[in-house]
Amino acid sequence: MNILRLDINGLLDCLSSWAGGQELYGPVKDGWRRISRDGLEAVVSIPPGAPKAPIKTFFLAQPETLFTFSARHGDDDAWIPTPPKEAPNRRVLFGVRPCDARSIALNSMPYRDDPYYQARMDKTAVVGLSCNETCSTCFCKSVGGSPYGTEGLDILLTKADGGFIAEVLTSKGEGLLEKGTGTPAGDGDMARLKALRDAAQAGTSDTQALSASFKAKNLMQLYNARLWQGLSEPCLNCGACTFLCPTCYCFDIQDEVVRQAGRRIRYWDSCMFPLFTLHASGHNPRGEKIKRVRNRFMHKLKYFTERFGALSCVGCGRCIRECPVNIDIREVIRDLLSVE
Amino acid sequence: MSDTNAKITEEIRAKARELLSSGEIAAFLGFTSGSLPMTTRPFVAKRPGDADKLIWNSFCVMNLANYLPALLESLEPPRGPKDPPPAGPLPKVGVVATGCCSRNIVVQMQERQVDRSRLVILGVSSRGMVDRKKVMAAAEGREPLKVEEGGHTLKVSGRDYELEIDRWSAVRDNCLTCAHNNPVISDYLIGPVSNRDVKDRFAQIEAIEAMPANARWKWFTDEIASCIRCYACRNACPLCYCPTCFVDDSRPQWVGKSTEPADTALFHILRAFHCAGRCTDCGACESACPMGIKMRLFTRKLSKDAFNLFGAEAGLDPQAQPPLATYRPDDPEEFLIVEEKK
Amino acid sequence: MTKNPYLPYPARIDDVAVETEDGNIKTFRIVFENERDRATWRHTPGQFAMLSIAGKGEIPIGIASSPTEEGFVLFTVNRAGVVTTALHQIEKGTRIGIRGPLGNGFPVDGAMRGKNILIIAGGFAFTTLRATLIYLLAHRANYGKITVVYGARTPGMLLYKDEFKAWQGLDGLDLNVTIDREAPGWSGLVGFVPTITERVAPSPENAAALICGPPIMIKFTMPPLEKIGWQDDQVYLSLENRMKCGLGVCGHCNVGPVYVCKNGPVFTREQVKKLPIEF
Amino acid sequence: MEDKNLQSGTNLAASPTANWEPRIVAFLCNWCSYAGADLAGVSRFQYPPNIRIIRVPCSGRVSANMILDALKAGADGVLVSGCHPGDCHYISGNLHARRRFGLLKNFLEFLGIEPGRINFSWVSASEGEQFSEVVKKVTGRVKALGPTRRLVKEIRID
Repeated sequence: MNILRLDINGLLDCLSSWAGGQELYGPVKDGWRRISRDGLEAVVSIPPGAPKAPIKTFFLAQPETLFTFSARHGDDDAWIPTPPKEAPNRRVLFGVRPCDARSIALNSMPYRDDPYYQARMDKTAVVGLSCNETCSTCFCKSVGGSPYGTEGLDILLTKADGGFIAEVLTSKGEGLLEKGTGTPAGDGDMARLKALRDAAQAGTSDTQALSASFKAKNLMQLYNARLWQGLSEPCLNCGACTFLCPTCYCFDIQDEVVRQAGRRIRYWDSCMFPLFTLHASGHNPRGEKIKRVRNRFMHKLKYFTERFGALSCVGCGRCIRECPVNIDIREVIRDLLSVE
Repeated sequence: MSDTNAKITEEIRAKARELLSSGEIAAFLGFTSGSLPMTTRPFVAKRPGDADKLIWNSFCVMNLANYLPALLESLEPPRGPKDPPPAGPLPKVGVVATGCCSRNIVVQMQERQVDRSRLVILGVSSRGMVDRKKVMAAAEGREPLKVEEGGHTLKVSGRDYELEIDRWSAVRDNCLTCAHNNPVISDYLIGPVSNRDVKDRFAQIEAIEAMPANARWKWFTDEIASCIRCYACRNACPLCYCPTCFVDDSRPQWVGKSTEPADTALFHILRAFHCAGRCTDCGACESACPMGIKMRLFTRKLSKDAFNLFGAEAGLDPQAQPPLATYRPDDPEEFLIVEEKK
Repeated sequence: MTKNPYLPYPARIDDVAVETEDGNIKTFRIVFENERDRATWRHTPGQFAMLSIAGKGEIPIGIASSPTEEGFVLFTVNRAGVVTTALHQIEKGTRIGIRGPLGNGFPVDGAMRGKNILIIAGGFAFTTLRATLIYLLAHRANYGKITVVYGARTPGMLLYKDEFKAWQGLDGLDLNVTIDREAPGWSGLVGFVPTITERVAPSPENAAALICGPPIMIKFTMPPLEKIGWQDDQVYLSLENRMKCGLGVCGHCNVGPVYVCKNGPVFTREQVKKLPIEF
Repeated sequence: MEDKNLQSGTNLAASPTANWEPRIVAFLCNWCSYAGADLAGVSRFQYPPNIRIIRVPCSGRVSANMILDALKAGADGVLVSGCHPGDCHYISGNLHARRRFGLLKNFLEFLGIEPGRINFSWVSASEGEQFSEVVKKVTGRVKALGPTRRLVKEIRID
């Protein structure tokens, strides 16, 4: 791993080259916007916390066209599926918070064999910005992340002493930097970085503690806990939490035909919606709101943890901030951990 | 908490405790405090002791009528689809209702979604609820860590900053033009009654109407561009109770599921249109929207036309018919193509 | 890039047979359009596939044919939703898509080998069990005695009537086909599946049971089996849930930590008992 | 009539070429306007061939969903025609519909949809000539607007 020091002009040079050579995206206000060469200032100062729009948009396209087909009766190739010919564009995502970057790594576990997700991963470079300052809704540390975490990133930038310390983490990250970019980081920089990391971790226990606690809990005891009733009562059963969540990755598949052109798309779906589990017979295994609310949290905290060893939550706090009725996942975690 | 809110909170708690203790109601629907500044949670108190969790402030933005049909049903004894309705009176629910919430209860009564005899309504006159997004905008991107309500001010503070803003400047758009802030039906009235004189109720709509068609189309498409189709607007709405929403119909599928422009536009048009003549402008949709879409302007246009064309205002009279469920022989029809008989 | 698991193989409907008197259940014989796809297709009884009606969508359907029946794949489909309705309406020769095989299937070459087999089915849930039965019969030496209990509401609602006739009297095969109530022209067994099971169930000694049917049937079939000593880990059930991807990703079919499409659809009763009842 | 049929019936192709002709979906009530269209034919009152008729039991049956579905599928214009007030076979279907259509037309125009895209009229069974006049007028309006773009669902095939 290569560590560099970059001053602000060095960073602007990098951004300028990325904006020119490929698609550059960065957090602007609440969303992820395409950044052009003459709009680089927009991403030079980024407010604390993750932007409202989730990073998953870049990997789980909304919608993703799985394939297209001709729906013209009589065509020889009518209904023959043709996968999209165009490969996804090369992209650099800049200013990605370590929590969001971690979500990319977590989602790539269930999507390990998914050609669409992997193709987008291949073509996307992720440049992170560590969090010297956090929000009141940030809780990455308690779910196994860190404000200086590097998981899922190609380069991590840390603001220090009027410039940036750049940790180049992958060969893709190496490839992003032109020769002669920045200067090798000095001992002072390394010490500074270590001090920031240590300070961020101070007072927190082992980062894997929470997933271990959840793995140790009995599944059906959590499932049958009393708390679900009160928790689900105010829930509107909308999909705001799921759709803004960077680690909610469920989808639905549907065919669309318009004027004899057809496609099969996959698009975000939410286990909060009654339709999610409805059988054609009318039977619905999660027909009641309480079951759907429970499934969302159980999936993040218990089911996913059992399958992949980590919680499916990166502590970005989006759901806490944007839930219309303020359902707070930190309280759910606290209450579930106290279930005996 | 301002003095008025503190007093209302105390009265709500006392009444809820009394009703729950006496057994008159089985559950009381109100608000409790949230985990972040400027948030509240709808809350169902079932024991007299729960009443102390109830609160009242300027951030009670969800419409509690939305929860009533399901809450009432959950209190009925379980029965199969073919079993006869239970004999004797069914358990009652107490609910805090502002002007708009009470009007939505009236709409639900008109549409046979709730039974008035099972409700004990604690009416509260609304001073206008505060729009969290407006306060955030005033804080210019700095996170508010504490928001205190004074009589006419909001004191906002966070890391390294403090600021005082005029409360009215942060009140939700719908509350600014609300002409029915007092409950239209209630069993008990709590707190002071206010009589606001509102002019220009539809000024926002008239401003849009005055724009050229292309500009209106741009306004509409820009407004909904950030929609993520989470349906928070629909689910926060007390009018939306269809067992299968048009969005979920598959035979035929009226609206595509993607966030492509045509799909999103159709969703918003049809959602708003389903509320035509029934919307009380409670603003829950906008308050619920995580993306800050001002979809209230769509329903407001329909309210304006229903008022001007049919003289209808939603939720004022339990005996009245919703305007689209009735007609008058002389309803306006200037929009029709007329061909003279030759 | 590895093979795209979302792309269906083009196939054609080679034959359609109406199975039941109400016309709501049909069996479709599907042949692959590309020889390569036909040659590489391998499935295990109990697995399912996604059938595509382009423009309408995809549905998971249990494979009704045994891997020993070569050259085609059979699906017996109940008309219920958008896609199955469209499938019921299309004609012989029409192109459809097929994606799979998916899921785990019955352990015909694992835990079931060398054992006596009890097959219990109700209604149209016999489909993957038909695949299994044909497979067992084709590898007769690998299994002990086979007992089948199959029930439907009326004689007209029984699947694969001709085949049942052909299986009658085969050595080591005890067929018990029953209908719920007496019906004119029916001389076979009468009574619900649990009742018949109680009468004919073999000893659990060196045996495995496969049960498919409506939840209510499974619920009442278990007590008589338990009474004579059947254990939960000897009983295989096949779960159904709404599915979209069939690959254990999309989340629709999850029941607790398992995905019915990937970890199932076949589970032992012991496994099922540890799951939330969300199927 | 089932909704399903309506949907497949409105799946039209818009091809904005030089000699572009608009496609207009006409929802006609079975008792009056459909009979009016019939009469126009029998009486040889000519009208432009741009309309695709969908027969509905009553103009009251026509919902906002159907009108928008036609626009989504690429119809350049929509016409809904029913019985004159007082003549409804079901007494008040058209009168209920009149309120709905009035609100919908205003609403779509408010959002920026061109006024001529959706049209409503009353045509009785005896008004064959009027029917042909209505169709001429609607076709003229839609032609002046050009091919529809707003609200149209597009699918791109590589």
